[in-house]
Amino acid sequence: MPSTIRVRAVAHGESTEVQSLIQHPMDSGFVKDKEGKLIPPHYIEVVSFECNGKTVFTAFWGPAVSKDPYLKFSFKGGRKGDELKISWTDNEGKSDSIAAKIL
Amino acid sequence: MIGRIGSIYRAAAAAALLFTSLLPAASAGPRIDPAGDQRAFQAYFERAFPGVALDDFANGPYAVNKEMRKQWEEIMQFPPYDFALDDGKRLFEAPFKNGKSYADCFPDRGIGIRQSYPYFDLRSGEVVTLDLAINRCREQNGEKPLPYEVGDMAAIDAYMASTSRGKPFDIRIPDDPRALAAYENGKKFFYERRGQLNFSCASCHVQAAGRRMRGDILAPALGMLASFPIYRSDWGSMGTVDRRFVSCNEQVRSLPLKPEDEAYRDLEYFLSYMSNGVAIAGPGTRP
Amino acid sequence: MSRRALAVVAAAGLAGLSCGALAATQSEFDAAYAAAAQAEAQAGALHDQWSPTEAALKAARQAAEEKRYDEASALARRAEALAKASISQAQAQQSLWREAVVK
Amino acid sequence: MSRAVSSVSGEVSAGRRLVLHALGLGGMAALAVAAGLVPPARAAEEAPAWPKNAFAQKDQAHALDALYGKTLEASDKVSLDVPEIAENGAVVPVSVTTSLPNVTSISVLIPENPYTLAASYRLPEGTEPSVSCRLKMAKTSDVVVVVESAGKLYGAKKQVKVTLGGCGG
Repeated sequence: MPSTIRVRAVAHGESTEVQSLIQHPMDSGFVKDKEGKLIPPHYIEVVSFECNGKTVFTAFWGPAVSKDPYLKFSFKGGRKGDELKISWTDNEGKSDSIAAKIL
Repeated sequence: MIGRIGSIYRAAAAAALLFTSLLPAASAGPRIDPAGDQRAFQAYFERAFPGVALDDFANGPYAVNKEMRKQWEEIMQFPPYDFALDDGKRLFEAPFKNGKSYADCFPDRGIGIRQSYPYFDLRSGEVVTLDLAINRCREQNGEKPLPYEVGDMAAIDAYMASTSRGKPFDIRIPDDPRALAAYENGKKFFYERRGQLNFSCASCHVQAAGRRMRGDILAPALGMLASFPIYRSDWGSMGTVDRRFVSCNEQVRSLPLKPEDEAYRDLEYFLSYMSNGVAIAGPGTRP
Repeated sequence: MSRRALAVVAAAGLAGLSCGALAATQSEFDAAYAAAAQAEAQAGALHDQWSPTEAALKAARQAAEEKRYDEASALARRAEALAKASISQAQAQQSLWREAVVK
Repeated sequence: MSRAVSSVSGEVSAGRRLVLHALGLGGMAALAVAAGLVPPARAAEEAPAWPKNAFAQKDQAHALDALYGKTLEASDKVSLDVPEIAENGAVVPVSVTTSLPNVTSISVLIPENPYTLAASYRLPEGTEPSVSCRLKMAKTSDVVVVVESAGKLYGAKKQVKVTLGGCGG
């Protein structure tokens, strides 16, 4: 199974820019399916980013975050070749994680 | 039924053409002149959107509206079709049960060939789109055809388009009455008003191109297919050219045809030929 | 859409209203439905079926199955009017489309 | 470019009125913290939990109260970049950045959505006070961003028009 997480982390001098895309329906709970039944809410609640064992960013999301959510931020302290670990958990208790090298 | 009628129309057009070629002086309907049509078509859009480079027309509404372009540039920092692109590469490279693969069915092993589709197959006398060729490849190798509009087909398309980025559309119309008739049939489908709302493809994508229709900016028809398949936010998923044709027909309250219906293939042939010279930019994103 | 087509739609609407006052029978429905289906087939042959026509035919069949023949007959007449309008459109477009071509 | 990065000028004063008005409850809570009646928020190293209560609130005042319990003031040091007209309400790109120091969190609220709080980000020391994401908007609404800097809250807002889609492309 391919990972649900895509990440691009690039070091520019002191700062590392991180962009990620996660494959997730992010169902709001307000949309109906073809039979007219409400699709229950299903969304990522927490995404955390760790570099060298330290949390560098935490996202708390609700159902208003778009399908296949995107995120961009930057942090200081990462170097080329360092490992960035990303993990998410959703409201149904599902989760995924990935480790990526900073470019 | 529709396909058969399309054939009848085309047979008639082919006969008319044959008739005119036998009797050059006779005026048996307007001459079919794809090259002349293409020049006029491209000139129309160049006049309508001065300053938009030919290749940029592949980007549809983003080429002609600054506000939309800025949002698009943000979305393209990490485009939502990335997942489909990876799926498509995996599917394209996976061997069939008989050990062969898609690469064995296509020229240049399927890499960098998107710009040449659809083409007119002189042996079978019909327009062959990339999606039709993908399914024929599957069937020749004992695999079931894929559904046309979404899913794996869109993913394989996405991968094949991505290997062809930057290559200009290079659609050929052979000097054959059947090919010219297919072209003319596609052109007719494009300009004919249909559906309860009485719109043609051209009503929106030629006459009203670049204008706002409800929340959307209507894409110019020139270059429109160069960025397919597309991830549409409105769909929340990928879609092929067929999906777009079907949804366009539905929107004007016309009963859509079946994907890969002869009329849709002819339409794709016409539209792609009109865009010759526009570089492939697929997969793309749209609102 | 041609004026003639619009007139057909309007006339059929009126017919639907006036006939609604009398209780329709199954044979009346069958005749109305056959006429509508025939017109729709002709529209199909001209490459120009309308989705509202299909919807009206489907609703007519449903109403007839439930023995609501007044409603079923009115729906069939509506479908026939729509199909005839689409035929008029398609016939007019056989030559009109050339006027729209970019030159 | 037909849109400007916010958040100076008249728009801010309107934003301030709205936000301050909406924050009656938050103000009380902030006073309680200031008076030492309530312990200060989480320790720095503790992994924060998903703020369930804040995400369940249907109006801005209650969401902010549940999330921060502090008053908000408008600031021209908070920049919010959103489209004037969303190409599709399902995917509205939102970028926030600020020149304020010691930023510990950035939150985005959409008052016209069924639940106001859309996203809340926690920024440890060393993380730059800037974030981009894509959010859903049910209809035309303000987008309100809140930046927590040195324990205080600063905000900016901007309206995004959401029209019916599904026709073009």
